[in-house]
Amino acid sequence: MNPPGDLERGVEAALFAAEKPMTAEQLSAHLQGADVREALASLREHYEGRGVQLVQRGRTWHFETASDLAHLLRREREEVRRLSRAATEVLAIVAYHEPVSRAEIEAIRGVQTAKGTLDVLMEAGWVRVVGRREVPGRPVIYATTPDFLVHFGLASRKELPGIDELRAAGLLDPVDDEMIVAALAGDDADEDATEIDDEDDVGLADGDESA
Amino acid sequence: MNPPGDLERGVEAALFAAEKPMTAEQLSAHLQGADVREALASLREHYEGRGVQLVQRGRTWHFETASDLAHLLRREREEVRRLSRAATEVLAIVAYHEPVSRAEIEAIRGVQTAKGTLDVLMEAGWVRVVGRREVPGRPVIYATTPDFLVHFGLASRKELPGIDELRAAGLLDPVDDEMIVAALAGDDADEDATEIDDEDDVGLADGDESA
Amino acid sequence: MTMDLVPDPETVSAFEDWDAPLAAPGDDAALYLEVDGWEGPLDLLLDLARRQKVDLRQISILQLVDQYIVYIERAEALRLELAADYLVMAAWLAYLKSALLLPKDEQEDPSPEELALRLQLRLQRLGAMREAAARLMGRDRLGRDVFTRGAPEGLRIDRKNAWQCEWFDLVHAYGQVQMRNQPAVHMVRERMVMTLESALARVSSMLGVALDWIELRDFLPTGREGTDWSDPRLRRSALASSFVATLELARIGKAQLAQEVTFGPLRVRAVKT
Repeated sequence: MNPPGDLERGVEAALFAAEKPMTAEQLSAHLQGADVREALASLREHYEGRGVQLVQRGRTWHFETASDLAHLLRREREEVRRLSRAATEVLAIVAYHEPVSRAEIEAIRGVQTAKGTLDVLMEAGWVRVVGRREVPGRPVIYATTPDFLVHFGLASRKELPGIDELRAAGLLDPVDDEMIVAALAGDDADEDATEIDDEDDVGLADGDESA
Repeated sequence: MNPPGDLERGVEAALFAAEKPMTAEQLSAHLQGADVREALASLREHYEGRGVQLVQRGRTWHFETASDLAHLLRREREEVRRLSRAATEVLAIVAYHEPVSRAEIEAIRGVQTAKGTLDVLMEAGWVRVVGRREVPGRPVIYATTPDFLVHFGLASRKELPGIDELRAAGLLDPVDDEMIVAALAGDDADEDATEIDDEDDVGLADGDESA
Repeated sequence: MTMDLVPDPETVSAFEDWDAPLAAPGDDAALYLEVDGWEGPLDLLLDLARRQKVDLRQISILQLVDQYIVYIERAEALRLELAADYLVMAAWLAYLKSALLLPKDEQEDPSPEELALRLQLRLQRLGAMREAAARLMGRDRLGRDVFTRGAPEGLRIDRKNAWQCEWFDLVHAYGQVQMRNQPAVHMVRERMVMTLESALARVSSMLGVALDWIELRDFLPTGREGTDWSDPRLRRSALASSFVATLELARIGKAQLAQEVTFGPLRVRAVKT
């Protein structure tokens, strides 16, 4: 390979550093008025087949990355993110009650649902808009997608456990069940404190009579 | 001239397209995890003597124009703002002594360093806080950034002009606390640095008499 | 590299041309003219040392001290207001000089030679950094001497979120929602108590048959007919109710109460009418 001449190097550097494509005249002005045409031709040849090419568009010249490599200049990065608790609740409500409107979701959750929450579920591909409810205001209604079933390994929504099953699995017990038991224990109460309570009045009455 | 391989073309294109210098790992991530080291070495060789060069600065790589062409490319509007003398001195001290605390910088310079001076260097992206020294007061310590190497065209701090000679001459030895106190006091006073200002007048009176 | 530095009024001075004389604040103009914009006494000393035109390692400290003091004295003669640290340095140098010239017998620690050496080292350090700074600034700098690509296409990284949620979390979340929606039932547990009415009836009936003082505790029921009176909570309730009942009987003049010592046994008897 022949080492490039000073002029060619100058043109190469100037085009590389330029913020906009340059005409031969502009380049020439940068390079003490030298005739840059030959240098441009030689540079173009040099860059042929490389990852970067010297291209001419109309009267201007510039470097650009080879078009067959465009796919390398983009990269997709997946970030694994856990669904927030609120989003999980909304997803569950959609799954159990679909199709539902946002107002219905809010009514069931008892709290306002941020718009972003449904967006996240739609981005995840688990929820989609399936139409509008024919009531005043025509609210948008949501349902789960086939992807939802795939992700959760369900053949159909019918496989979601029913309320009775949830209760049997202890999923409907109060969260702080244990704490209540602990509190009662701390009070010296036996487990069947409630039964005794029912008999209090009777007991007292008995006492009165026995007196 | 051998036509470049696909990997080399990919690295070339990615580095041309990149807005910032890239590490080998970042390049690799763009290129399906390929090992890019050989391609980088071969590219660097290819660009040797051309108007554009492939350079390594710290852990990152980028293309830049050949420095001998500076006279052709130097822009009329100065993009690199000139630093004050204080700022250049502080920058040199950080670079040659890093990591250093502000008190150590002041010990070397013999004057207080305006807060703004370090801020300017941090804003320029050349200096950053790298932690605290585990001594009383836990002073913040500063060091240079990868951008510093990029801007000043250094492959690593080892390339800082004259650093080996300065080290050999003991001029880069850590500045011990005693020295700092001495420096700030302007003499060998054993008071705390903070108290010295208040006592300046006293010192002055003494000085006048003894002189 | 393009540096987009927005000058902030406080820091803008750091970007002056460093070859130019330092901007002189109006009031101290004379001083700054005189001391030529030195950054402190060490800076001035370094400049004087350089005027000796020898390697900084070989400068004569005594000569340097003299030069400095002459300098400061001249400034004073011109009635220039010198910054305090210049004068402190002058004082210290004067002391150093006299110590260096004094006979060696009653030398303090550190010795004046040691101090002189330290001063020399400090001048060397500062000199070295100043030189290093100049060399650094003189390098081929990006954006001034060398340039990166002017119009890079840019590398794009498209971020995509891979949302994760487990079956259990889903079902559990639904359970939580359902739980929240169940009507809340608040239950106040009833305690085993002896009501005031029954205590009143019991105490007055028992007083009717008693002739002498009786301790209040003896009024409490002991029987196990239907109710477990040994339950300590129930006994506490019965005692409290009986006490209140006795007070009420005393108020209406049907009973007398006596307690000999604080917290001692409470005794009750009927008022004979």
